[in-house]
Amino acid sequence: MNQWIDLIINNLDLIYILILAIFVGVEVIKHIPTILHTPLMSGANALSGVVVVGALLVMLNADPDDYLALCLGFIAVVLGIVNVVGGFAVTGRMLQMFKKKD
Amino acid sequence: MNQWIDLIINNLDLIYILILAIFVGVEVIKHIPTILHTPLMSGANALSGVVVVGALLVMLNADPDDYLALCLGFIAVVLGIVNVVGGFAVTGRMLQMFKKKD
Amino acid sequence: MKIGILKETKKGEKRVSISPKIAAQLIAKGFELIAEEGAGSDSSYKNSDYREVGVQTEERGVVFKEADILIKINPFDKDDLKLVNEGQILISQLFHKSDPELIREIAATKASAFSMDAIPRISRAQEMDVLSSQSNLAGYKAVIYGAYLMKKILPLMMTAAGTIKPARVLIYGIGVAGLQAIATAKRLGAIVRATDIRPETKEQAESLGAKFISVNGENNEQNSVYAKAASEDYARKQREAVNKSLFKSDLVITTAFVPGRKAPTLITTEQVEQMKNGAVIIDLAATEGGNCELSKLNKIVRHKGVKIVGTTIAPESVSYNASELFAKNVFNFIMHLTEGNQFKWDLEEEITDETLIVHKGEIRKT
Amino acid sequence: MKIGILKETKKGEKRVSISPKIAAQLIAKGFELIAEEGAGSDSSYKNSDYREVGVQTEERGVVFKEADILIKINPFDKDDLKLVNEGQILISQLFHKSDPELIREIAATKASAFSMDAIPRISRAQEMDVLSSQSNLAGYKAVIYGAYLMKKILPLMMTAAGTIKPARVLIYGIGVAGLQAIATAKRLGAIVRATDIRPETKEQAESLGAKFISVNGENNEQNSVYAKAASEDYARKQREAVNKSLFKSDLVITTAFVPGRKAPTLITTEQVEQMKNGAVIIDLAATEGGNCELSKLNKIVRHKGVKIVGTTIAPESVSYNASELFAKNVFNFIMHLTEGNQFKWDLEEEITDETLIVHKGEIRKT
Amino acid sequence: MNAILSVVYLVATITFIVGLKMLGHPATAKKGNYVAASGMGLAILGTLLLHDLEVPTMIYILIGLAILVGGAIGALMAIKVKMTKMPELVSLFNGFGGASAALIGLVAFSRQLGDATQATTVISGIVIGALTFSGSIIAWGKLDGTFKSVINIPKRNLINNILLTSIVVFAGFMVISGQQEPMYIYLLLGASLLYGVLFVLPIGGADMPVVISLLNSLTGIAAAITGLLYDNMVMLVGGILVGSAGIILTVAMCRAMNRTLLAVIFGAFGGGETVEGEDRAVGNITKTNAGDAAILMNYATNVIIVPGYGLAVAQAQHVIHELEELLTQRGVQVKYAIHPVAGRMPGHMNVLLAESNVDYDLLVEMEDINPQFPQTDVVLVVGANDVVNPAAHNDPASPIYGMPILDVENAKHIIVNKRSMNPGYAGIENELFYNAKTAMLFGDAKAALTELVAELKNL
Amino acid sequence: MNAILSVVYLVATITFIVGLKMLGHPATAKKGNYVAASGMGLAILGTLLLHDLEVPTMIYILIGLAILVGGAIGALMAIKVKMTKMPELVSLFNGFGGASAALIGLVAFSRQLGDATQATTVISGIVIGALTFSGSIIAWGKLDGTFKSVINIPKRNLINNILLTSIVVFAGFMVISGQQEPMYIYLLLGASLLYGVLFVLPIGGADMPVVISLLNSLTGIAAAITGLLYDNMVMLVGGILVGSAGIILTVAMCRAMNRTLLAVIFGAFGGGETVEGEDRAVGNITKTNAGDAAILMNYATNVIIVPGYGLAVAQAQHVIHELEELLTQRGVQVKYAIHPVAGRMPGHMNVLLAESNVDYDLLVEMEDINPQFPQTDVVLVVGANDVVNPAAHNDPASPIYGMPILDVENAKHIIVNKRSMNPGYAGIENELFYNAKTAMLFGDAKAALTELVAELKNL
Ligand SMILES: NC(=O)c1ccc[n+]([C@@H]2O[C@H](COP(=O)([O-])OP(=O)(O)OC[C@H]3O[C@@H](n4cnc5c(N)ncnc54)[C@H](OP(=O)(O)O)[C@@H]3O)[C@@H](O)[C@H]2O)c1
Ligand SMILES: NC(=O)c1ccc[n+]([C@@H]2O[C@H](COP(=O)([O-])OP(=O)(O)OC[C@H]3O[C@@H](n4cnc5c(N)ncnc54)[C@H](OP(=O)(O)O)[C@@H]3O)[C@@H](O)[C@H]2O)c1
Ligand SMILES: NC(=O)c1ccc[n+]([C@@H]2O[C@H](COP(=O)([O-])OP(=O)(O)OC[C@H]3O[C@@H](n4cnc5c(N)ncnc54)[C@H](O)[C@@H]3O)[C@@H](O)[C@H]2O)c1
Ligand SMILES: NC(=O)c1ccc[n+]([C@@H]2O[C@H](COP(=O)([O-])OP(=O)(O)OC[C@H]3O[C@@H](n4cnc5c(N)ncnc54)[C@H](O)[C@@H]3O)[C@@H](O)[C@H]2O)c1
Repeated sequence: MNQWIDLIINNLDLIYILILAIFVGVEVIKHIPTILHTPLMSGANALSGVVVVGALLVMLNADPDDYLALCLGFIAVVLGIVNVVGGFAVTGRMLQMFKKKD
Repeated sequence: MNQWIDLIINNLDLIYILILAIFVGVEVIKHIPTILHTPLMSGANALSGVVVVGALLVMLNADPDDYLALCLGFIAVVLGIVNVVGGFAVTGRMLQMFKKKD
Repeated sequence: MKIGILKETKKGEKRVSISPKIAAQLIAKGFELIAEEGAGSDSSYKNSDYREVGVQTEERGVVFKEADILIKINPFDKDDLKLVNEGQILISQLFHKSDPELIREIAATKASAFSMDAIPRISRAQEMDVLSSQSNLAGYKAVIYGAYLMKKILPLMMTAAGTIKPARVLIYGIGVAGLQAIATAKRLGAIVRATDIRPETKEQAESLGAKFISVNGENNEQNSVYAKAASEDYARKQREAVNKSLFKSDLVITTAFVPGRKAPTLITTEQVEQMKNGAVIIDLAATEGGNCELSKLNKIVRHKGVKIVGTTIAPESVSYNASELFAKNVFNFIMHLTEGNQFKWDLEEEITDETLIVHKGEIRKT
Repeated sequence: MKIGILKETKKGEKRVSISPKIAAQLIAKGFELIAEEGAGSDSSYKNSDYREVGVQTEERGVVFKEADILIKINPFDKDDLKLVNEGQILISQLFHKSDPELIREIAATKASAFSMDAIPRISRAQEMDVLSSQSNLAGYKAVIYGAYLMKKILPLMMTAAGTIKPARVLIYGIGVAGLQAIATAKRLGAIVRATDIRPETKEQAESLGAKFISVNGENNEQNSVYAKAASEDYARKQREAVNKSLFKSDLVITTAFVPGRKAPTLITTEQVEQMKNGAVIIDLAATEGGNCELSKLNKIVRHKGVKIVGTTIAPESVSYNASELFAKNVFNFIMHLTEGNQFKWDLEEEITDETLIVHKGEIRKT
Repeated sequence: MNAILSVVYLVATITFIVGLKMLGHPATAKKGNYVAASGMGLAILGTLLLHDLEVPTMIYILIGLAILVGGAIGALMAIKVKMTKMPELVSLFNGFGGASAALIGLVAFSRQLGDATQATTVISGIVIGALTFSGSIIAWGKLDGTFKSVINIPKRNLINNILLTSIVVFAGFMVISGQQEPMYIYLLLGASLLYGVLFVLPIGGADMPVVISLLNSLTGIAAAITGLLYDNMVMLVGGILVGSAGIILTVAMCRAMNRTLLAVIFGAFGGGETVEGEDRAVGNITKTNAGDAAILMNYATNVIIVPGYGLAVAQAQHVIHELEELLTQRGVQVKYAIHPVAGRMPGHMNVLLAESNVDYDLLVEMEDINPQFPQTDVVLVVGANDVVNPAAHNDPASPIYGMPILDVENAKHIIVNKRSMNPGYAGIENELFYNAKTAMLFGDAKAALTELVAELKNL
Repeated sequence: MNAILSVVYLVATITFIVGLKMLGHPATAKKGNYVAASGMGLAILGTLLLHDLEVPTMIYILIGLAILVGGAIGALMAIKVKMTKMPELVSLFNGFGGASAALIGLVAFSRQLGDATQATTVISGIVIGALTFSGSIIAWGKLDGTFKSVINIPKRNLINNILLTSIVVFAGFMVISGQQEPMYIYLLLGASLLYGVLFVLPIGGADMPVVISLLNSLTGIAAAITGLLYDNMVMLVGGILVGSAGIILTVAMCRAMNRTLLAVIFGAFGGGETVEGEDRAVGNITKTNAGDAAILMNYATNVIIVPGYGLAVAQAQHVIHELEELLTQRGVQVKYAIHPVAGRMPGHMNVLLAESNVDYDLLVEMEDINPQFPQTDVVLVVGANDVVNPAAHNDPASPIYGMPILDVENAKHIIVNKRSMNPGYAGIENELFYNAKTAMLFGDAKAALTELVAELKNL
């Protein structure tokens, strides 16, 4: 019990951030047209690639001889970057249709 | 300069909270019908009465013989409560018109 | 006071000046009523209908003798005037500007005469305005009549057996009749064009869905309620502007009047000859000489495949509604002129002033 | 092959079976055309109009002699048949079920005869369906005719001189003509009610803004395209259901047919007597005996203040459009029957089978 | 800090957000008010009961007294106030909130200030709180009629801006120098109060709502600053919420009045410009917009539509029918009042409305509808003018005197749609437009009604 | 941490929020994508350049390599993929993100874990990352056709739920007991991977988009957890944003497919139920909704409206005219294609459209419009059926064989509005509805078009 109380008190700011961010996420997405579901999903997916920052931190923080960390970190960066670059690129392509032809 | 950097680093969470809260405030209020401007203003005013919490803290923290604090705190609580109670009550009255008559 | 309802004597006239319904309203206001026998028969009112609401029905002579106020739709004619007595009040249309002779004869009887067609075109007089109420029906019926005479239908139809193009209808004169004609033709699905000498009618025509044909160098002085006579220059420009539409039209309805003058000639024989085979012209201005050169009152003239119908019968042909409206106008007029069943003779007041043509034998307006 | 256009001989008929426009299309397809002189004059087509597009114009006898295919709108009559030769192909409406005698006479000439009125009511035959194309116009014109005859106007108008209530229009039979009548009356602003024996017409009437009058115990077997004759029980219930509307109606249009039988009697004399003074009945079923007991073909009967018009003239009165549509139907029909300008005589095929009444002197349908 | 209290504050914060959100929609606004109020109650109770401080009973009694007094005053004022006086009351309350923040700051200042951060918070709290207080009181007084005239201080913009700059510079100096001299803070306090007064005093009464909203937003910021001071999340987040929402609201209000916020802040407010001279001739007109009109009609029991010639000109017959159908669906009883001479030909309105298939039964003649206006919630006049002109009754000199008209002024609310203040056919002014119950919805009838329908659908 | 980096992260976070917001509106979506992408670039560059660590060049080279490889792969795949294959690519990418999170967790685990908080974050990061990875890969495979059949594991719901519970319990045990045994974590990893597979495998292809969105939301949560681990705000806030937005999106997608999220999560997904048997007879139909139809038409160059009997039944003539006017205002070229036998009487459509004042010039006859369909972006068929039935061309047995029809199937997109799959007058099936280019907009024409107009106005 005490542990949890500590957790709350220590991370109070984070909890606020969490809740506010959830509100922002929800408010920002509400009422989107169905046709944007897929591009938006794709865009959100690209954003979730932000985890690559963590992967970079793993590598930056790794000892040069911590091969496990370096190896896993390398893969993590590659995968994360694929997610980010591919994600935004694909989203961009999906959104081509919203160019007004004239 | 350093002072400012310290300020930022020390209050990073607060800054995030600030910015997220601003987003929430903006998102939540956008696109309201004009007719709700006044009730909303009134409701927001009642909410700004949350400052009464500070006034209460002043009194709770005051030494029993710190007359200045007690006195000012007393007035602050009275004014704050007037703001809160009166604010919500007036808002409630303004919103009477949205009762669907049938 | 006793009000006498006379039977119309003009040929083809089917209306009656007071309907039983309005008669009942007048009686409720305290008037006595007497009607000539058979007065309402052409508007589907029987003598019994009048008697039921409390109107006395009598022979012509009796009505003239007993009534204080005598009401007709068409001008009192010589035969009528022989029976009129001093001090009686005559109410009817008199068209006093076109027929000063008649006015002199009325004056000679020492009666007073109000002319319903002289009611000023002001908002508050609209409820007494017989020109409005009757032209309105005329505009409607002109289209119905035209549609009846045509070998084509008015609306567009895309059918399995091919597409029928919508008829093109052209309206001259966007007064009350013209507007109602636009509305009716539009309702039936025709393509409607219209023209008038008064520029402010453009918006009005468009508010009913017609395209307005503007005449270059529009007569800008024309901004009163009534049109003034057009210059020859204007007439020529108008022909040029309208011809393209005219020669494509299947139905043309003309309603242009200039009060107190002969109706303007808007369609010449030469123009008619260039019109479509099978086209129909309904000329509602025929009484005043017609807007089409070829039109003859109450006749259907055929000229090189075009039928030209000179008519005013339109309101008469909707005699039931026309009588109701005329009667209501008269009712409102009498209410306006009287107080406690007595005439106020308020000669200062605009409506009274404009309509009282002869006052106790004295001619007030010429 | 040479197609002969005959002038209609029936009294009052103003249409012509092939218009110059369609004639040109047939010529473009490789047919030769010959027309009787004056055939189109009542539809505003001159002989020269035909000659301009390449149609030979000749005297009646010549047409009968030279043409391989003879086209009329109305059934070939005895006089015509005297001139018909063996092997010729006759196309017209024949109403073979009502007139077996005529069919026998045609067979005697050893010609072949197609009846345009026997075209099956299937979607793909609609472009040849003369009943559809002509009843459609009839429905429109019936309303125009009615509106012309009435002493009232159709729309609601709230004016300074009082309110004119909208006319009430009642339509019997919601086939092609009935629907178009609904549409037209509705356009003019009337309050429209309609009734039919086939229940599925309810939705159709409503889709045009009319209220449908349901008859209790609706004939549920009625679900084909054509109506069957109604039982006496149904007729009684129908009268009960409709009477309230009928007695308030200002205009009644009846269009009820039962193919191959006398038209059903829907309005009895007794009912007419309870109708409004000034009401008008347009009976489009007059050729088949009429839907109103009192109606007489091509006559206006007046009965206790009600005008009853027995007519089929409606399509004839829009002869210009009617001829165009009929001609287009015939064109489509000929295109359907021929290939490379030769008749296919594909007797298995539904449309050919249903319409070919007499085949080279042999009667196929009775 | 107490963990439970933190959770309580968290919950309160969430209710603030949700409450504010709900306040933004007519359908949920009432509930939203309750939600926010209960969150506030929670925060106050939590603060009182869940702290870890040792507090003498005397102080509890004092607090209880303060709450009782404040609650009673607030409740009484709110209940007693007349509907029309509500905005000024809001302003007054808002001033109290600001004062409260300033007082808290003063108390904090009286203790020793810690680092620069704390100094910044305390001093800015005092400044903002004070100017909000004085500004709000002036706004209240102006609306209430206590301070009547628009006082025109010469060169007021210059003076105000100099004053503001001085305050900022001086406050900055105090923070950086670490000055703790009470004199200084009282000077600052005084200057802030003065600025609040000078800021609001020259502004015309019509612009007051915008000012109040702006001040309200400032109070929120003051509350947030106080929250920072006490490291109190509910104050911080709640205050910021009010601050940001308040700014958006202020902008929205400016937009509704066709002004920009910049113009408002930098003194383009003001005496001369607010009222267009012409209108003054007969009186003031009230403008409205599609959103408000939609809400008014949506919550009405019955609506009467008065069509006129403008409806025909705009060819808006189809839209008006859509509006009527929509309202009917929402349970509002809708009728059309047809004046016999509306339009330019007899039966003009009938032709028009028949085209869009309006049910004949909904068209009511003048004589029949006139007695119904007093029981009517909303009359919507669309492109009609002469036929609703009370001059026909009141002004014997008018060309339409004696003509029977539709007595729409007897209805509870009147919305008039036309493109401008131009007269109709008879060419005369129409008093109706200046009636206190009338709101003008300017614009082409088709466009305006289309917008109205769209707004109605969003409700 | 570096202050500038903090600011950079802050800016990046804001771009994420703003970008996501802009992605939600058709007009700003493209720009939103750029905004979000540039924020991401900023965050990555900042991380690399602004840290205070001593990093050997070798590691920089490795990182550079990783970025190059990853960037190249990502870009190539995105450019090469066919339009129709995009959803599966998104799923694949999403899996990579999940894997990345799991790997980071593994590395963190390999170092000693600190307190329970850290253990919780690391372990939940691994679990969520892993199941997202395996689930996404399965989803990708299914959509791509690599895993074809719907595998029906008996009692799969039970098994799945037991597995999930075990994972949660075991993870909890690890946190509480402070276990750091690598074996255990690999066990947990394996179980998580397995759960991802089992979760997605039984689900039908049609429901994949919902699953992908859900998994996407989970990746966001994994990223947030990683952010927590590194006390990194951009990951934390960005991740949560994706997580919450993703859930909302998932719910929205479910709603668009008429399912509930609960049903989706707890296994009501699935084989048998997804497709209504009947439709299968001729093929699959695609349903659409007003929002999508509105966007399709808004961004079209030209639209042809095909009215039929249903338009008359619904009395939707006024709404269709409104739609046409609105589209025309937006620069879309609109025409009506009038089939000669549309409706139930000759000229039925003409009467109808004349009533709502549709310009005669916009009505085009069949022969004239048929050649125009191939150049037409969108055809909107409203309550028509037989007149657009290709059976008239293709099926000699059909009662309408030989009847000329409107060749709408030549257009690029076809939207058909009717109430159901019921046949029209001729009583026959219509292949057009099963055409790959056709989207069915079910509902009464008046209601459906009204909604469409409303959606169009919101664009
Ligand atoms: N019914 C008849 O038979 C007949 C015949 C002739 C004359 N009149 C006279 O006409 C008048 C009729 O009264 P009314 O009230 O119907 O019309 P009105 O008094 O002429 O007023 C019409 C109003 O509509 C507004 N308007 C014009 N176009 C508009 C648009 N597109 N959108 C919105 N509003 C528009 C105009 O104001 P804005 O310019 O500011 O928009 C105008 O004030 C009476 O005076 C009557 O006597 C009637
Ligand atoms: N024009 C003529 O003269 C005439 C005369 C007689 C017969 N016909 C025949 O009628 C047919 C006409 O073709 P069509 O395409 O116009 O009509 P159709 O083939 O009868 O199809 C109409 C469609 O509209 C839909 N519908 C009905 N009510 C609706 C509503 N309220 N909202 C939305 N959709 C609705 C129906 O589907 P749901 O039930 O699923 O909604 C139906 O499939 C042809 O077969 C033609 O031969 C024509
Ligand atoms: N305010 C009122 O109360 C009221 C009442 C009734 C009518 N009016 C108005 O009075 C006006 C006249 O109505 P009316 O129908 O009795 O008019 P009218 O019968 O005198 O004339 C019919 C129309 O013909 C037009 N005309 C005349 N000469 C022409 C020419 N050479 N070429 C083309 N057009 C020509 C006139 O401008 C007029 O519009 C209308 O604008 C009507 O709205 C007003
Ligand atoms: N599919 C096609 O291609 C096609 C083509 C043309 C017509 N049709 C359909 O055929 C049907 C008949 O058309 P029509 O106009 O030639 O019919 P019709 O002229 O034979 O009859 C007219 C109407 O009278 C009705 N009727 C008969 N007896 C009645 C009674 N006792 N009481 C009331 N009503 C009675 C019939 O039901 C019919 O609706 C219509 O539904 C029409 O839509 C279909």
